[in-house]
Amino acid sequence: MTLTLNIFTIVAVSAGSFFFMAGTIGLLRFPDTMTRLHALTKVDNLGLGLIVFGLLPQAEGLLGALKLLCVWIFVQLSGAIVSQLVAQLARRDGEQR
Amino acid sequence: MIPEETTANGYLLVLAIMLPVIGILLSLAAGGRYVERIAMVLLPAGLVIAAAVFGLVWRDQQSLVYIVGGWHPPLGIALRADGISAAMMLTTAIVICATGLFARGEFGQPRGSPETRASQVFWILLLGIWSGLNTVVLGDDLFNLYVALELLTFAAVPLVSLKGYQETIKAALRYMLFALFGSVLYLLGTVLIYGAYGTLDIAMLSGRVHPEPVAWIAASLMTMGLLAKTALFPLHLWLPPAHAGAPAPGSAVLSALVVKGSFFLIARLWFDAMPGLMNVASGQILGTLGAGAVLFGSILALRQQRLKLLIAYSTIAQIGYLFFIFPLTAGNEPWDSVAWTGGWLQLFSHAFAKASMFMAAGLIAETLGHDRIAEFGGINRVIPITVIAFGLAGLSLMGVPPSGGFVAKWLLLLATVMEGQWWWAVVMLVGGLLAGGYVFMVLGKAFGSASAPLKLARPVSRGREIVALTLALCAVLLGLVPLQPSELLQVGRPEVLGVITR
Amino acid sequence: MTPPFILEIAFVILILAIAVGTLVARAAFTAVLLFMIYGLLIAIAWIRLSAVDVALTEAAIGGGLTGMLLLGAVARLRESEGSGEEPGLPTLLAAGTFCVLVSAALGTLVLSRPEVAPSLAPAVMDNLAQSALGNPVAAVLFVFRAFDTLLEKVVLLLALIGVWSLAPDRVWGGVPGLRLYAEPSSILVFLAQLLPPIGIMIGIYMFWTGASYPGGAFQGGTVLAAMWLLVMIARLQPVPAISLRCVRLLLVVGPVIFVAIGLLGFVFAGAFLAYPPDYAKPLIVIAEATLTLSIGVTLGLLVAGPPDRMQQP
Amino acid sequence: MNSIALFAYCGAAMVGLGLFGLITKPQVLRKILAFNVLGTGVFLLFGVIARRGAAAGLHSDPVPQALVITGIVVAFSATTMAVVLLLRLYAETGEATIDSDDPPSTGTDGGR
Amino acid sequence: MANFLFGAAGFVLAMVALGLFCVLRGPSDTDRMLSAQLIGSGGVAVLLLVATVTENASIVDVALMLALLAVFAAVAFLRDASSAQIKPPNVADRA
Repeated sequence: MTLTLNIFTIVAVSAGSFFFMAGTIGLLRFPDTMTRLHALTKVDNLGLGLIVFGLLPQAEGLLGALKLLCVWIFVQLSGAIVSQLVAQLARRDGEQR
Repeated sequence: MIPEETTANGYLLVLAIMLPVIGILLSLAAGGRYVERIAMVLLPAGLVIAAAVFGLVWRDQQSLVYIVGGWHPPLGIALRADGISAAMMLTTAIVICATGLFARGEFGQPRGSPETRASQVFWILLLGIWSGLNTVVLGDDLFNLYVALELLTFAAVPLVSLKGYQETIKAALRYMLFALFGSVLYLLGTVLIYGAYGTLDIAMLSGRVHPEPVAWIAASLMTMGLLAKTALFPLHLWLPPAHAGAPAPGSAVLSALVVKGSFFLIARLWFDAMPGLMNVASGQILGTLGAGAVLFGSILALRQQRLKLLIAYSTIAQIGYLFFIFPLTAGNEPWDSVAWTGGWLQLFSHAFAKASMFMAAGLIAETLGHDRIAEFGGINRVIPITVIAFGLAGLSLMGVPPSGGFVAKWLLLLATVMEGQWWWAVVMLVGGLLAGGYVFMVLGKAFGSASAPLKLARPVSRGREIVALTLALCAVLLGLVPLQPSELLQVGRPEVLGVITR
Repeated sequence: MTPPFILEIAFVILILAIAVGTLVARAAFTAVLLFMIYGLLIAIAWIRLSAVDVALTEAAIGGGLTGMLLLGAVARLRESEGSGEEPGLPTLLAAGTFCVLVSAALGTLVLSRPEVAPSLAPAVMDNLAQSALGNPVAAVLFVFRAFDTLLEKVVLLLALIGVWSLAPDRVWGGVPGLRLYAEPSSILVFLAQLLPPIGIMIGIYMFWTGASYPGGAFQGGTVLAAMWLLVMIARLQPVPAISLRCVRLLLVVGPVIFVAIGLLGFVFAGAFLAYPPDYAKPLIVIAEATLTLSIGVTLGLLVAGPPDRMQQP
Repeated sequence: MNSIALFAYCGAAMVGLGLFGLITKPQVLRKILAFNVLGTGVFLLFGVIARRGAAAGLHSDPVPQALVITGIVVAFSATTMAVVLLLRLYAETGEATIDSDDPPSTGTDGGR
Repeated sequence: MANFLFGAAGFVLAMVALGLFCVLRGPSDTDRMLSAQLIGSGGVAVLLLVATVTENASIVDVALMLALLAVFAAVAFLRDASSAQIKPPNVADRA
């Protein structure tokens, strides 16, 4: 059982780290703000999401797991809303120009 | 080492700090006209407490100690009133009370009008400075003293910019940056000391600190930081615009008391926390900076055209004298030396004299609508009491008898002779002459005849003139203390405490 | 060298690089962003130093409130920040030498007396049972050195008075000039409705857990302040005028109760800021709870800045 | 060298950097940032001392930790006050620097 | 397990360092802000990993705090951007 869980953790955390890399490279390579925004949301959703998922089995008790999920929800929320607002602003400024 | 216990009446020390704090909280909650009323109730109460502490220390020739929360150092925090703190507390209380009375004319809140910015802010800051200073002189824990220093800074900076002119805001910002620089260096030294000796309690440190690199670096950093706050030459740049730009009662408190707070800590550091570190070289360095301040400040004061700036530069010079304590007491038993008494008397008499001078300058500026010295002709006939107050305060700055400044400088001169360090005597005599120069420059104009008929902006109340005069008289009355080492100022010094600590 | 240690070296180099970047970045905006990242990394550093209480404080302040404050300042200073002359070479050299000397002295001295590292940890642990708290840092803050904590709250209030004092005379008692979101935005309003309830719960949790685990009044208060500011920026709640009685009361309630408990100590526990043994825990909890509230309001108003307009009737 | 020493050097370097910035940077905003770097450096050194003083089952001496928390609060208050002063100065004069060589003797008008 | 998680933390930290380049490069302030957000998420991830390795649940509280206040910092930026005083995206910045 522990072994299965550990393998799950390793797979999920590895995948999460991969998305972090992908996101960072995206930020470095993508040509404009909108696509970079896309990269960022990927990191927030999947990168951190997978890491949190992977750590869940290792968490201490219900409260620990709950806090982990809470962290993910916050980052998720901020990612989503920030991208919405940035997109809105970018569009507005784009129209002005 | 036997831990010290709370002494009888030690609670007075807590009250001295907490009373202004309670005043700040109540003022903030109540607002409006209550702010001034709260201050008017608390000022005399605080004066009584300070006088009681002074009286008790004098009567019993023993320090008052309070162990806050019953937790002994090094874990907890102790408060201690020795001779110098008791005297400093009383000086503070007198100057603050006088400032409060003086400021009623300027920062009073008229009945029925909505609360005004300057009045609300001024009274709260005045209480803030008071509690900060009381903590500085009573604190016995280096970090507690750091918080006290910050309390003092946070109360002093807005006082500088209270008028809200661009120059005063710039002055306040510069003061703020110097003060931040100073407090961070002080904190850095505190950190090193904790790392090396495992306590921040001054009484415990006095037995633990040895002359070694850690102690030297910590002491230098802390001293440098405190010098920036004290505005000792060459870290004085912020002082003149700040002290000249504040409203008169604010300038009085800033120049008379706030810069002394950080000086007090320098003295605490070298004489109490690290007595083993004091040697000829460090004494000479501090003394040299002091000498630079005396000469530089006095010369620049002579060149000023505006009264408030002149007084501010004179503060730089007068602070310089305080630092002669260090070379003149180094290497021997400091407490019963004449230099020890002389130095502290210089601090107290300058506090009274300078507060009085800034008040006088404020009254002159209110009367004339400006403070250009060249146009003071004939002012002595309009506000004679104010001019007399200025003159009496000037006596003390020059060191002419009868005045506290005379006794102080005489004792310091005596010490230079006894220690064979004649070079400080030369500086003091030149400084005295220069002080005479700038004081008479002002008085000469004031007693001279007006080139054009004086245009009066508005009359000032007799009561406020009398407040300024009273403070000047305090400075003069200090001249009545006997010309010998004071026993009071020796109360609680490490050697006297030695029975307990070693 | 173990792999974790190599990682730590890289981490420290990263921190220092960011610190340098903060000082030399040409655009002020970049400098402030770097400073915020710096705050984040410093919080991680505090974890490595086993000081979780400090890490929480640094995370709350360094990353959040200071960042907001400085970003706002940059936005207002935009056009002019680049002005000002660098000092001449001699000054730079002198300052550089001085700073290198200080750094070198500190680097060698901090660890210079390794034979017995002085520590008050044993003293704290010996008295922890008496303090009624399980978190040693909280015990130092609220029991052993409660006097410092009390005075520090006064410092906060004086800073607020100082900030307010920079308002023009005619708007004294008016509404702080906190910059709001330019137009009402439904997305932001959604965020401001969703986040604060969770945030307030976390704030309360921080203060509650602080008695036994890392956390406490200051960390909780910071979260409250951040949530309050968020609600105001989203235009969900108006910025209150500073003359409002309830604002003034909220500002002082924590310190007043702390002082009152301290003074009661004279009568019931034999010393100022001593707690009677049977009631120590409830008294500290009451003090901390009200302080959390007061700190939250104070920090929020500190960031909101001086009043710049009168309240619309 | 161990990780405690590493952080000690880090703190020492941060103090130097912060001091340098505080002294040499002309723009007030940078001075404020430098002050914060300097402050965190000092706090970090205190943290190192606390970590070194681990004893009695604690990983770090709690007294310095508590003092650092107090210090962070004070540093934040100082930062706000300096920023507000700076913004007010900017609003009044359009300047964001305080050049120390302007002659103070022409500065203030005590009489107004 | 511990070694793996530690390694993952190191990897994410390296990504954070890379992200710093994006902050420096921009080109627009919004790009910088996005990079900073990414770094924030990275910091949170590192803390969560470290919390699990060291079995110290309090570290999760720090991550929680960072996550919460990262939202807040982003709103602060957007507020300033919304009043259009900050340069819009995609305009080259000299720094």
